[in-house]
Amino acid sequence: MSTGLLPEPDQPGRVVDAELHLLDRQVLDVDGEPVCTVDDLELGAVGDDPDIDRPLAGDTTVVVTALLSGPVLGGVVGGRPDSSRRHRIAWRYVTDIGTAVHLGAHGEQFSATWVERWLRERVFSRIPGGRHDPEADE
Amino acid sequence: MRGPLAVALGILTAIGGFLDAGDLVTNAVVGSRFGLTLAWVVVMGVIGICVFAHMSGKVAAVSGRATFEIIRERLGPRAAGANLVASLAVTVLTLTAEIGGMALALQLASSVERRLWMPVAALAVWLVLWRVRFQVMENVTGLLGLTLIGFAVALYLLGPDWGELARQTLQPAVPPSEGAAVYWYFAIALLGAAMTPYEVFFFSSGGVEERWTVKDLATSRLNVFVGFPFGGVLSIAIAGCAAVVLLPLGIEVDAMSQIVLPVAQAGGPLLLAVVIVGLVSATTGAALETALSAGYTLSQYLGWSWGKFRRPAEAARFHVAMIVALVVAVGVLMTGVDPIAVTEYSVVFSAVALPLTYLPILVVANDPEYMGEHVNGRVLNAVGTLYLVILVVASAAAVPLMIVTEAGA
Amino acid sequence: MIAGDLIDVEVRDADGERLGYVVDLRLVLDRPPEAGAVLAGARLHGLVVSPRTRTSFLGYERTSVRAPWPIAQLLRRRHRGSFLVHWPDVASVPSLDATRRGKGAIVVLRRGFDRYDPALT
Amino acid sequence: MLVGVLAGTLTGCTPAGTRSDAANVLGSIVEHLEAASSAVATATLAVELHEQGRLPAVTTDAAVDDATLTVSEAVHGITTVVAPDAGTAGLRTTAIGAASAALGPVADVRTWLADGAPEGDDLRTALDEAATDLEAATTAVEQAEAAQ
Repeated sequence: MSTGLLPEPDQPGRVVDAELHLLDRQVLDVDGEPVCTVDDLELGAVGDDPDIDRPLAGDTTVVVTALLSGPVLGGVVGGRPDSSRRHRIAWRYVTDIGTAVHLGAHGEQFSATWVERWLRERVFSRIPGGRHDPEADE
Repeated sequence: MRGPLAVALGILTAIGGFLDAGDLVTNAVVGSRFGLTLAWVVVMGVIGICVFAHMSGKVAAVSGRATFEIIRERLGPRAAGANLVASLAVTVLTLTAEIGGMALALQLASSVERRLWMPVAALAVWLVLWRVRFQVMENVTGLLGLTLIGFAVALYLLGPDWGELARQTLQPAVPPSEGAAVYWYFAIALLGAAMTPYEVFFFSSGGVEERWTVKDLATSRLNVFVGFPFGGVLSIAIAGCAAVVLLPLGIEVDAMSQIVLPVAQAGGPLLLAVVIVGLVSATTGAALETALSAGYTLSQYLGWSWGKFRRPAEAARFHVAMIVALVVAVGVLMTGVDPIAVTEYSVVFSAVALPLTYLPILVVANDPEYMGEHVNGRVLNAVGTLYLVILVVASAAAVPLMIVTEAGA
Repeated sequence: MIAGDLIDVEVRDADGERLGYVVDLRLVLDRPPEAGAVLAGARLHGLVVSPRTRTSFLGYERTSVRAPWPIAQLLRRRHRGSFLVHWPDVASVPSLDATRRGKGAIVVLRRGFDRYDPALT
Repeated sequence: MLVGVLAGTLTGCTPAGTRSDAANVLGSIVEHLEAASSAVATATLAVELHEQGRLPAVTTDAAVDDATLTVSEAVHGITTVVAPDAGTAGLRTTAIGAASAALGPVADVRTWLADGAPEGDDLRTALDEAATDLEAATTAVEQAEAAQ
């Protein structure tokens, strides 16, 4: 890149860029089943209650507290999507960041999958063949 | 399944699966109006789809990520969202054309009104999506689609002036009866027909469905680089048949029934029957692929679980998306629009949507975090970049040319 | 605060001079893992600022990705002059109000902030 | 975008809209006449192939059905263009005559398929005449268009 920049010192942990490595990536659960995409990241001060939503600046150490999934195109229309319409997946569930973001838990336990679960239980299980395994021999 | 038999099967289904209603109609229309003077575009389109299908398949095999996941990841929610809307519109339009094409092809063999066939065709497509195993679906429609070789047989039996056809192909010029703008409009339509975005969505997602790994790369490459060019030869044969029989009579193709007249002339009822089987299979195969692609793109953009390898209940939103796409397609057809006209528009709008689909594939195929040692080589990158430039030009020119030529009238 | 409150936002220095836009958040996984967690906590280490454009690097901020050449060249050119600013050099971020309205949101840097090389390997 | 695409498609699938100025009107008439000629040629080819035993009745019927639709759409298209002056109106009348005259023979093909009447020879003569008339009308309109 251009000159006049200080060299970035080595960091004591893996370096990850939010936009490049996390945002818009597929989230997979412990069985490799899709959960959602990473639509945004929740950032909080160390020690803060996760419900507190406040702007934080350089005087505070900030960490990623959760992956957010929710109305993805809210930002397109302008303004910030209502936080109550977003589903949280706490950072502690994340086990690996690769071409997808891997979780160490089952997708069922996250609110991000409720529409899928509702359709499965209320609609698709009742249509003949809805539970049929297409890979099984006929 | 591996071994030479699997390789042969893969190539044969790639040939049979290459052609869809867009290719059938556009090539016949172009052949009846321009002879083989646009055959070079088919060659160009086939090389393009080979390069990008190969790249998208390679990314899927190595990283497990299908094309629309990559589009979202690289372009971000807004640009990818715009791309999603455009791709879905084009894919559903193509699905509409395919179901219309199924109905038209069935009508050729049954004398049952095509409007009656449309819901039946859509229902059949849904049942296959709901129930049939992915590989079975692919192999059956692909192998039956191989009967479209009947067009090549017909061209041979017609005993055309090969020298003249070769001259038209190798020294293309705008025919005196047509304007230059119309010529270029159809050039873009042919490119759109050969490189339709749903083909890469389907190809890469199909790779995930079939659980490709790095070991399958060689097979996949063979399928693409052998199967697709043979499919392209069949495209040119369709144009050739129209050029030899219909062009001299002043017939401009505007119906599916005209496409098969040269086949009947060359080979009689038997060859005709073979080709009609091919038309039904090709349009059915493509209807399945486009319906799946509608589900794939939406699910991959939004991170839903998707895939035919899952039980329908385990990919509920994916199946809902496909059902909605089918209902929309039948609804559009029921308004009485001409499926052939829908097809002609779908290929041009495909051309408009191409660059945003192919750019992320090219970028990610070079990303070592995704591809490891399998990143693109120099040749693939040079060709891919060249095509990206061509696609940007074609995309920008498509709509102005459509307006100027009144959609090629 | 969410990542979306920072990404794409205009960046100014302490004198109000426009420096560019936040195009990415640099995270470092160096915080002690929470109870039961496998991965280290992700600390917000800094902001990647690009002087001219909000558009993405498409992955070409990494020095290891150079192909295909014309695309890499084009993106590097668009992002020339990009720098990384460490989080402690960030004086203020947009208020929730400005973020909700989607207007007037700016990130202000501390006087005497340092520009670091943003390249990833 | 979605709405635009669909709207564009739907409008595109209807016959060309009405045009105002004379050259455009004549150009539009020529297009419709050419479509009608193409349909008559299709019907003729289908009849020949059927007589030679190469095209089964079902497929012939489908081809002729499409041809009938194309001719009637052409007639409709020509009648809905607005002629800006008397000269154009006269040409339009000629064109309507030629295109409408083609409807009968094309439609007769389906009767012929069903019960063999009229005679194949008569049918082909009628189709040939329709084709000749359409060609003559096309030439006339094209000449007027060139003179504009």
